[in-house]
Amino acid sequence: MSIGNLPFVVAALLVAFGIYTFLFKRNLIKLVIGVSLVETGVNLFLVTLGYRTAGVAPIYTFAPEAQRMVLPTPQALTLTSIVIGLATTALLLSFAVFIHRHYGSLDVRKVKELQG
Amino acid sequence: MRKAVILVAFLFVGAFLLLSATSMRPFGEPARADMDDYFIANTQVEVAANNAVTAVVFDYRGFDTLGEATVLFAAVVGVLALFRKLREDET
Amino acid sequence: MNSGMSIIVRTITRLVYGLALVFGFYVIMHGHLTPGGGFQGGAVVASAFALLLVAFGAAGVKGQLNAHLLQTLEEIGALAFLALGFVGIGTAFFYNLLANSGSLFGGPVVPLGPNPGVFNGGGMLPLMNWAVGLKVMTGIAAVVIAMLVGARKEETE
Amino acid sequence: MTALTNHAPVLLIAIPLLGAFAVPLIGKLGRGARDSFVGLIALITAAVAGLLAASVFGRAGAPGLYVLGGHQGFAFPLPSGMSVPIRIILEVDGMSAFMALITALVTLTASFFSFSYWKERSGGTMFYALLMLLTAGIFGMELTGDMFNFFVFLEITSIAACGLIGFRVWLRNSQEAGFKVMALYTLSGLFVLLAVGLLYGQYGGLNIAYLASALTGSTIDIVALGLLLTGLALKAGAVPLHMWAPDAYGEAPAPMSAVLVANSQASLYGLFRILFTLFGVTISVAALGWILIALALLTIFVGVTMALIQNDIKRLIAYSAVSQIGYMLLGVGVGLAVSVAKPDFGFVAMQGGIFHMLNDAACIGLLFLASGVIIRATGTRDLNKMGGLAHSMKWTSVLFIIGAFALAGVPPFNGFASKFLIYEAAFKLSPFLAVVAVLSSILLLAVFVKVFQAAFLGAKPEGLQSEVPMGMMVPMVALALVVIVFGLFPGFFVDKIVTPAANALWYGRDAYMSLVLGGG
Repeated sequence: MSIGNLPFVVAALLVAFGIYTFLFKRNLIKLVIGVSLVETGVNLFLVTLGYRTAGVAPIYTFAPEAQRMVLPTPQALTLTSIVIGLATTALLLSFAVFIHRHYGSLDVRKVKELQG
Repeated sequence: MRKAVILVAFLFVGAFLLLSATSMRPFGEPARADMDDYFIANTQVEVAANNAVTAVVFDYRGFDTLGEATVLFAAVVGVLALFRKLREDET
Repeated sequence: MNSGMSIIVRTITRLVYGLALVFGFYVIMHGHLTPGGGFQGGAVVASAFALLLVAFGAAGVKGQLNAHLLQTLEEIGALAFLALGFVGIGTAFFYNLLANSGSLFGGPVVPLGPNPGVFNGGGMLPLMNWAVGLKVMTGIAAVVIAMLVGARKEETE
Repeated sequence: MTALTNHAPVLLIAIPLLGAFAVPLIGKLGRGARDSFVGLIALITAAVAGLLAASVFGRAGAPGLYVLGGHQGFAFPLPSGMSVPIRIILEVDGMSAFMALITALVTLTASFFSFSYWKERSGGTMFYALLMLLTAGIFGMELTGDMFNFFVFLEITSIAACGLIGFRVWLRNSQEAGFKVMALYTLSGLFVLLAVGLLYGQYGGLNIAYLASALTGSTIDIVALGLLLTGLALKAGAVPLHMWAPDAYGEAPAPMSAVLVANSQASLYGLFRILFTLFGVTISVAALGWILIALALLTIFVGVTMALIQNDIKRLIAYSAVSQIGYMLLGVGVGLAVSVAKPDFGFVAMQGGIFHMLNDAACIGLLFLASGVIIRATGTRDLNKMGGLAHSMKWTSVLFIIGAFALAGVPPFNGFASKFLIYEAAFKLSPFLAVVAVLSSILLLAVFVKVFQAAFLGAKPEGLQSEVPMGMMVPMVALALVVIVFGLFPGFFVDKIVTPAANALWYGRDAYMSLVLGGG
């Protein structure tokens, strides 16, 4: 049975949900969640790119004989992008802590001194 | 007004994403995999490692990994710099 | 204020902590043979540290985990990784000098195809795994400590 | 020397990284050791950049390769029997070398300025570590020939830049700016990553030269182009997506604002590289050129008009920096719009746009450094509360005037040289473009006359510290010298470094691809 392009569509939906959260939510933590959702969607997309139908992991240690292997590069790229996502999330949350310290609020409507 | 513009932009981006997802090559059948087949075939010969992913991460694309480690380093330095002990005149 | 969590969490943490450390180091050590590697293993070890922090509170582990020491270790890991990149610069930056060289980690020729794995192989890979593993475990732990202490200060003020 | 030249591209990235990783350890030895270490690293980096530029421009901007980890050495891109590059390749042509020169100039002056500027502040080691990470990231973006590697360096610059923007944690606006900029930078990076994933999924490769030869102009390619354009225009601060730029430049410590401008320019370089080299003839470039021109006009107009109404000196300079991004886009956009027919004026426009990058980096850098000195002396950023600085700070006033005149395109300075090329070429495409560009420059001059009148003229205020320390003066004088020299001898520099850079984008696509893929 073929599932067509469903994994790609799911990844695109995840990215779209993330962007929606980023654009329409008012809480800084929720903005961070939105950014993380986009990251997750992109990571999912990258890792689905490497799949081969009925493939096994590209590791020869005790691998089953004569099987197709999935592509290794997307896995390496996903690893890199996960670490980058972790780094950005850590920094964003630190900024959120300091914004709360200064403004006493995490509402974007109250944290709005920089305009014009 | 502002919200409407954002909504239109969002719908535009979402349509763009779905369009690309549906017009991708079929899932599970990489169109061109010369580079990855090379990795799978030559990992054991060139890098002498069984794990092709680690071989890609640390050998074939090792420079990316250096960049990745740098990103993590930058985040650690950034976070520790934000939470550093301030001098008394810096308030 | 009372930092740390209930006795149940603390007991479970005492049990799981060692296992998590061992598993993390195993993942780092066998990165060139089995799924995993420096980043993944380092993240496992860092999660063990984070568990400790959550269970006992920042004050409870003050003697054991020191953000400055962790940061220094992280810099050493980063420098080691960069130095391993520089080792092969006679040929090209990031050239895998040790693979199939016959010396350390260049050991016996790896049999092609599926096999049980040669631990003494992979050239620079195991060394890089260790450098990155050290960097990731200490780096993430330092971030977690800094944010925990910073956020606590927030609550008490 | 040859070995050093051959390894120069990777050393340019590795040396600042080494500095960044080592500076917290060296910092434990004390402030003197740390500052001399940072200065040494900055000087070595600049020297290597000079060496690289000398070698690239010595062969008239022809591209050169560096294959990372290549088993046969650094210059063999393809293993036998393969048509796809396996390893990460750094590819340096005239444009990359030109950008590397700009980055070296800005980071060198910013580092030396920081020694005095950040003397009495906390967290110096981390400040310099982030500065050097930012430097390494910008160099990486400019030198790499691999799409994913480009994304990784883009993220390094994002994170290091946001660490620096929020570095003064006691200022609440800096935290707000830090959060905003980090979130938008992350989104722009993810757009780029999504595009890289789409291209990898279709063509199974990540190298720019390989992808350029494989692209077919299908739907996926167009979507990827759209994502890349959006992401990089956001990171560069072009107008509909500029909302972060004034906050970032305005809230960062003064020398870092200058480096952030270099960072935006590196994103702009990525945009040009993608439009000219990656997509090149595959898609209808004329339409894209007009999109760039529209963005450029909007950027110029919004940047200048917003600068006109600011009362905060940092934000005012920040908005004028945004408007200058528009001039670069205008020059290159005119070039792109006519790059199929390739008339002479298109090349002139390219030269103008590219030359303006260097000039803008120098004079905006000078203005930001001068604004740092002014804010430090007066203790306020509000123009209405300043006044009479010319009495006590003669040299700073003179340097500020030089920077402001150069930015507004007044003849003896370098801004005029590049803007004139842009006006001339834009006029040939459509007089309307030139009129908007010239009028905006005049408005910009008005803006700076206002600043000068508010900050430097007027009665002598009480209790001002007299002149600035030597450590801050020397970098500003160095930048001012660049501004003057490039303004006095523009022809020489256009011939020697700008023309090879413009050539690399305008004609160099085939050379770029054939160097990696062989044949032609």
